[in-house]
Amino acid sequence: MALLNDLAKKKEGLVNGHRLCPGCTHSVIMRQALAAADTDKYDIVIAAATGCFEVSTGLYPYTSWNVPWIHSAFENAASTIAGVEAMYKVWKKKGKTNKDIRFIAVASDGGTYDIGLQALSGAIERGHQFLYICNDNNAYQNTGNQRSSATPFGASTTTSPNGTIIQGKTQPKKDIMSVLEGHHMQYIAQASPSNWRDLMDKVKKALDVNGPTYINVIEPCTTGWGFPAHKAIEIAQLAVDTCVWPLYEVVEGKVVINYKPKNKLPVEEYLKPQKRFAHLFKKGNEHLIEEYQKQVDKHWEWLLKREESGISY
Amino acid sequence: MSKKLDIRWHGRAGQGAVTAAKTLAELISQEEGVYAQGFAVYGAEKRGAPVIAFTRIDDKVIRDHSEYMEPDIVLLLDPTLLGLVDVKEGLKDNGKVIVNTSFDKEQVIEELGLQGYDVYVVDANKISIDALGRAIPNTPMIGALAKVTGLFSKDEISKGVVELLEHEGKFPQKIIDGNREAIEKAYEEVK
Amino acid sequence: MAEKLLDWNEVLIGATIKDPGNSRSYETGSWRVERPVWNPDECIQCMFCWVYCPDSSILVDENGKMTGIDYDHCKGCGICVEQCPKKSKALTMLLEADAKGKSEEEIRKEAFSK
Amino acid sequence: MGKKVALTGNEAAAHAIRQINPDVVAAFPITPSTPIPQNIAQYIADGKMDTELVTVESEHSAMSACIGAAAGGGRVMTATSANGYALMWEMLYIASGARLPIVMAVAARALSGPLNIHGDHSDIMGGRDSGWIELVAENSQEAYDNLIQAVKIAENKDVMTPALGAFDGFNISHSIEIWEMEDDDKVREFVGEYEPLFPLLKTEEPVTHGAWAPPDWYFEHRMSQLKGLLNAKDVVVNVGKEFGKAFGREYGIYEAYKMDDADYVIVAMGSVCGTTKDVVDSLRDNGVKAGLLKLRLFRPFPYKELADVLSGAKAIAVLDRVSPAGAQGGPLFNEIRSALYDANNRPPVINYSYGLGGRDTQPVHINSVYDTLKKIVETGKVEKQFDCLNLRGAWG
Repeated sequence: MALLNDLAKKKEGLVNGHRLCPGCTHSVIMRQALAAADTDKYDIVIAAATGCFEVSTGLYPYTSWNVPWIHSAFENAASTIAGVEAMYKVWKKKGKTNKDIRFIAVASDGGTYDIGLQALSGAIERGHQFLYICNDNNAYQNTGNQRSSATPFGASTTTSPNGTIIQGKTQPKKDIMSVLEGHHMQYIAQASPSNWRDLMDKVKKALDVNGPTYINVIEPCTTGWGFPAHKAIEIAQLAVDTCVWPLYEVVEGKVVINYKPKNKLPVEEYLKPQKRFAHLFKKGNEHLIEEYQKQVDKHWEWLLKREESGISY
Repeated sequence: MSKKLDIRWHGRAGQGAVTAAKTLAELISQEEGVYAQGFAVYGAEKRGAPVIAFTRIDDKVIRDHSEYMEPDIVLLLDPTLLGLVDVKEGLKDNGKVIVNTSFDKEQVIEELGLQGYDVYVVDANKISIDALGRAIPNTPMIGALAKVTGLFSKDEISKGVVELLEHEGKFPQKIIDGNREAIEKAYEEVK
Repeated sequence: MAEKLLDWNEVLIGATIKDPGNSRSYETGSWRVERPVWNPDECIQCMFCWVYCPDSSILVDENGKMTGIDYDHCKGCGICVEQCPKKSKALTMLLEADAKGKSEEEIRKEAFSK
Repeated sequence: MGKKVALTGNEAAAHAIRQINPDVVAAFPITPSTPIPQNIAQYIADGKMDTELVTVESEHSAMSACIGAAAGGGRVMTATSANGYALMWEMLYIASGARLPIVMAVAARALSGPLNIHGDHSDIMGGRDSGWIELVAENSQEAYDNLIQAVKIAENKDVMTPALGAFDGFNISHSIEIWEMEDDDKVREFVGEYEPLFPLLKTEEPVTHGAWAPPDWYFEHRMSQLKGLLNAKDVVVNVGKEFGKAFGREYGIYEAYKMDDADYVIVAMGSVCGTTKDVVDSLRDNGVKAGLLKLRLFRPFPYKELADVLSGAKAIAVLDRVSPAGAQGGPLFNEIRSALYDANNRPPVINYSYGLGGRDTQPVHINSVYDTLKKIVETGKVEKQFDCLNLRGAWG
């Protein structure tokens, strides 16, 4: 990986003037991803799902995109990019372009875990060349923090609120990585903008696969999660250090854990700074944090075992 | 002379009644200045259910897309449908009925109450089993129809169907030869 | 800013935008309540501020080195300050109100004296 | 020279698509249009066309992939029916809003529920305001001809609007008819090459497709889009003439069948028009001045032209192959009545629902409509403004 100084010299694919909240990590993730793309070698075309990131970067008559970009709806980033990629095959065949073009679809958890899952699954099964990046901000943030299947256990959202009888979301988060694993892609990974070098490595690898790839990225949301804007990267780092968000790859079915914290922090460290988890720290709710810790530990242990086994597809 | 002819086919799903109705439309339309239409009444029938198909022939462009027909000819493709379907429904007074059966004509007339109609019988199942090893009565019934109506000579009808089958490009020579044999035999045997 | 907006028969069909990255002309700097202030003397050019900035507001020269802050677009989130790895920070936050009407030198002094 | 063929309406559509040989087809099978993607897949497998076929997992993804492909930069087609069309709904508006000239074959079918797979116009009438050009065919020949013309109409620089070519499910889609298939080369020459305006794949000129338009922009974009749709009317006429020159079958926005001196007029679309023509002929033989106005172009709706040709009638019956769904009548009825409001002569207009979910509409039913029109003229009274054809039980 190039030095940051070298990457900083590159023309950016995503520019400023967008309307994301101060401290939003959507743009951080995409800036890192586009910096990682080897744009001397190939061009990038992006399809975006409806969401915060999309409405903030493509607000007529303004666009923050320096690369070709298309948005059409919420649930179809994958099928939209599939169409573009199909046309690219035709252009290649007919000699209308001699360029190497790589495709990226970007959506949040709403457009990926939930409403867009079918289109994503279909596009992967058909084997289109595209990298699907899910910026997972744990809820439908564009419409004001409604729970999604990516919302973690215990989190208070506007449709899984903390109340006198129910304390936030009662179900655990969907393990989307396992859902995607079932598609037997060559490469899928989980990353965090706090660990930029790791994220960039993953994007670069994924874009070099001639087929579908997937990267799940934690996208701390200052507004929905309730933490001060300047803490955004720190929160992402805490998710990684508590193993709430393990950094790992599944290469041909083989699990590779990219980061094992020397000192695995208790989940409280991650939960405490976020308002959405504030109620978990009230007296009498200790068991909820215990349950949270249990879920995280269980998943982490499972990942470690899978890595140890070394099995692939 | 008007070439107008309305034909109704009764069969069971899987026996090729629809294919037969459409094949006939295709064959007849190869003649200059003759028009045809082939269609079926569709439900969600799976193999075995009774089905009805239609062929319209005319020397004018056929514009009517309704399913209503007063047939000149009714074909019964499956002997086991005897008595189960109303063969006479809408049949013109001087209408013809061609039945795939091993019974003789008198028995069929008696059974179906077809007194006063022009009834023909042919054992298309036996012909088909002999020639093709399976009871697919649709092509022999086309052969019988050709004879009864005089629409095609024996050579014309067997050549026509064979060409269509060859054009499909998915049938082995054995099947094509079997069909030729079945058509010609039915043409000769219908009475 | 009373810019004349295009009429219905002047817009590009399909709401297509042919001017890539034109949002740069939309200045989000006005959203800022606090601003990051840079002290080049303390800066080690690690570029963490650049890689973590949500608003591409770390100015960079042709060698890829940081040269300051794009205050036209910086929304003042403070991530750069938080992520500046030096103990004696090369970046710090200052209330916009305290920066008003002051020169760059005065602002830097004000910010880093705290 | 074209050749006479005996094939179904679906095969007519599939052959039109094969001959057009679009860059991309993205489709999902649904009765009764399923044979279209099937045949296309076979043509590709046999090397008879080299379209990139995207076998999507739903109709929503079909239209999404069509949008992606068309924005990518090229000619794109698809096919669907009924619930599949309904699943595309959201994307239909986006395709037209994005001004992507996608062309779609629709074997028109009833919408559930209850589930019904047969012909009616619930799909294309339900989506009539999605901003697409809508051409409706009477038979297989028109289904074939319309799709070829639709490409040219949709891609016209002044139009740049998606178009659908509809034909009745089963009545046409599954019926073998005799029609002329033109030479592949001549069809390709007729549709010509398509030059996309803002292709995403031209990466040296990055474009943004699908930015959201806030209140100070959305209205302007919608009206700009409407202009494109309205421009289609003249283009339909011109392309119809061009088609006539190339292939000997000229088309307009409607067909006036024995309308010159007609007193009693039926207005309809689709396969029922053929049946109606037979009835008109037999009535004419008996000295009844019956006529048929067959509408070919439903969107954009040619209200002025229709008012002109209809205002000479003494009584008019509009046949809608949908339920009025709570409106004063079916959509065609409401459009026709509204069009006549400004005419000098405003004949009485009545409305029938017919053929829902594949219900057979026979000459006897059409005859009853003309009988009613005659009665209206004789008595000067309209007893029922709305009625149903071939429905069990008297409506109302």
